[in-house]
Amino acid sequence: MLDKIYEIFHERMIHKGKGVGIGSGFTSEFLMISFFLIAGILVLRTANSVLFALGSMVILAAILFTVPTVFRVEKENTDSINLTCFYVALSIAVLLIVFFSGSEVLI
Amino acid sequence: MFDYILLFVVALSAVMAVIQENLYKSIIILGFESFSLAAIYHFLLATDVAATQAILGAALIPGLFIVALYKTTKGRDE
Amino acid sequence: MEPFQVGAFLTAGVLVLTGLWAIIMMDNMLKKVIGANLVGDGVNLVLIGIGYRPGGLVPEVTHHFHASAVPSTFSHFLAFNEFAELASYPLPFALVLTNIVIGASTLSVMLALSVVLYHKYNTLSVQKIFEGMEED
Amino acid sequence: MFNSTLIPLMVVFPLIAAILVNFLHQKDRSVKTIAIISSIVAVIIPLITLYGVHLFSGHIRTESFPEMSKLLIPDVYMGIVYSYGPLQKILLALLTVMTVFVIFLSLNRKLISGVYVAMIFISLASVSAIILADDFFNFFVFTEVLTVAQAALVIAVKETKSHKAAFKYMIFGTVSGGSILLGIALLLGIYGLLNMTDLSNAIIAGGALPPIALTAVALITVGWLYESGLFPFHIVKSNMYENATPEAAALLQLQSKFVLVAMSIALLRIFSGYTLLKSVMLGFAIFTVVIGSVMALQQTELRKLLSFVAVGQAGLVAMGIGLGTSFSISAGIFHAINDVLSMAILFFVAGYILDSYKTTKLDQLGDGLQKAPLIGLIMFLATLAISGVPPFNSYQSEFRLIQAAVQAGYAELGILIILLSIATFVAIIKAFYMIFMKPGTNVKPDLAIRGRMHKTIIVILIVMCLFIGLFPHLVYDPIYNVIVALGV
Repeated sequence: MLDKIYEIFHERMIHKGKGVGIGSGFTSEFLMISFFLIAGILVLRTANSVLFALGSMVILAAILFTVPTVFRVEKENTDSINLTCFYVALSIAVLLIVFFSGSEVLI
Repeated sequence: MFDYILLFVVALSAVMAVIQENLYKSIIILGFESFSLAAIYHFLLATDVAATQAILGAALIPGLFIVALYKTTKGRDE
Repeated sequence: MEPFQVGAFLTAGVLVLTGLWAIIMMDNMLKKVIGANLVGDGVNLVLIGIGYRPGGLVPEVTHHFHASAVPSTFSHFLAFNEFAELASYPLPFALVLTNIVIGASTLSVMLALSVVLYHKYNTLSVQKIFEGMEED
Repeated sequence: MFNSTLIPLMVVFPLIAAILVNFLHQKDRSVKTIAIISSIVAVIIPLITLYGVHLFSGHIRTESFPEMSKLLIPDVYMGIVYSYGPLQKILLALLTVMTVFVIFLSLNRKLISGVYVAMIFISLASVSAIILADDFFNFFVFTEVLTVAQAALVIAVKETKSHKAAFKYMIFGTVSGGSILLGIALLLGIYGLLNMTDLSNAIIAGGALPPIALTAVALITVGWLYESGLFPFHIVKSNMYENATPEAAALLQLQSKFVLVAMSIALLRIFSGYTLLKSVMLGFAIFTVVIGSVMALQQTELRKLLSFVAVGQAGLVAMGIGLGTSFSISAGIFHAINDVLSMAILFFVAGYILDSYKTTKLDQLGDGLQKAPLIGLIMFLATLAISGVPPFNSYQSEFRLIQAAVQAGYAELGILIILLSIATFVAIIKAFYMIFMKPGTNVKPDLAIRGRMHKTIIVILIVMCLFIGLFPHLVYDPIYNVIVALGV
């Protein structure tokens, strides 16, 4: 099992050195998965609406079926200015929507 | 009536300055937009702001743009 | 609210949205800088429109009233409270004066940076400059 | 409430020093002397200033008339107000001391360009004004000045990557500055006020926020995200840290963390009682800290790794502030103060390695522990300090953060904070291993490139970390009293 995971990480992170880099890759993967679990638990616990609960469950399942998520995160966080523009526009829209809807449901 | 026309001119010239292909033309349109914006400031009872905007927006900033454009594209269209 | 004020706010909205469109969507660096300038212009127009009072006086002290003015002797001068009733709100004008100068300085720095980047890459396209391979 | 005249000197004096060193551009000796003298004076000023408020041009509170305040709160400030209290004193003392260290190191590295030192002084003045200002527009003006000064500090490294990073930073800086000013304009249109205290009074008197005020909150929150380098802008900030010289990077992360603290306190004061804002802050902070730690674990280049660690720690500070109780807010500010010190040590070590080895790529470095044992020891201690190991200072603040998260009802966030400190430790200890303990490479470092001053400064910093870790109440209690008195 561990050897298979090691092989997966090794052929993904071939340009990042051998042992230590792959160990840190394991750590970041563990951190991502635990973060998603904690976020799901938080939303399930604090959101008192069925919609949020179902949405978070679906998103959580979709994420847990697509491990390793680290490389996806790394690909989304490059130095590209267009990606940053996209995320800036997205977050401005999210902020306006959240503050206008004024829902206290979010954590 | 004239002030409403100026508002429309400002909006139109802003859009034109962005969608214009030739950078020289877009910079000229930008200076025109700044100058009509200064006129709108005058209609909005802000005369000192209008003077500053007319100097900076219609003279200095297009000048900076022209210098930068000459230093980059040497007058060629992008 | 005065209809001309409403028109000014709508124009400011058009300016800000056009500037954001240029910053986010345009590929040319100078177009991005033009968009930044447009955003600043729109915000300034909003501020000036807030200070506007329909049919008011221009809030410049020396033209309209004198501190020790009795309207009988100086017929064209106003006392202060009378003037303050008629004049438009002058605080946003000071803010806009500051913001215009700040915007001009920021814009000049951005233009200098785009010139330097052009001399390195021989292009103004953000796609070619920022999305290429990182050279070391 | 007496009128303390020394308070504006904290902003005015660095500006005067900046103008002086900028005029004496080519004369290196005079630039050096003036830089050293005025930086030391800038350290002394916050220490001898008495607490109080400064009313510019002596405008006292007057009764409000309809132009000033649309809903009639009893009396308003007519002018710009600077307020100086214990929290401001702590932040300004740390800021000026770190600026002195960075100026000494820059002079030590023969970076005696008058413009460079002038930009350091201008950024010092801007951050001091942001910390002191009680007036929203003054706040905005100095955030814009700070943006330009930080971009200039990065441009001073004459490389293409730093030019690209500065261009990105300034483009998004125009977006965020426009959004902050638009929010200020909307608030001015609704309430007719710019002073933060009067604004909070007017908003409390006005009851629920109208939709235009909600738009203002959203726009100012966008500016808050940019100024403190949170989620959508974390890439921009980390590029700035990465492409500056490491000393300038230490200064930049300190400034952005302090601006984060000051702007968060301002937002919480103005929109006090609006809990959704705190929730949104908390959400963006959690995203930032997780993504920052994950990206830091993935890096193979020392400066990039430290940049992402700095971004993640800023997210941790924002998480403490977003939890919203007085305990968690003071713990977040305390963590900002602690984290700034240890991150500064790590960046200074990175500067030493960059100068001696001419690279910071981790796979090209090796067995530095024989070559520079003191630097290795101090980097190890700083790693322990930043990952929250007792007896160092971050242990105290992270312990208080976890306690505050549990008390606020989010025990999961406590678990997340523990995991994040572990991840930070793994990331930096990987770098430590690959620099100092890995079998060596053929790179021949010249270890005498830095004088004795560099080692002295990092030793002083690690001793400061240990001191705050051993006596946390000297720093923590004034912050907690201030936050409780603010009642946010």
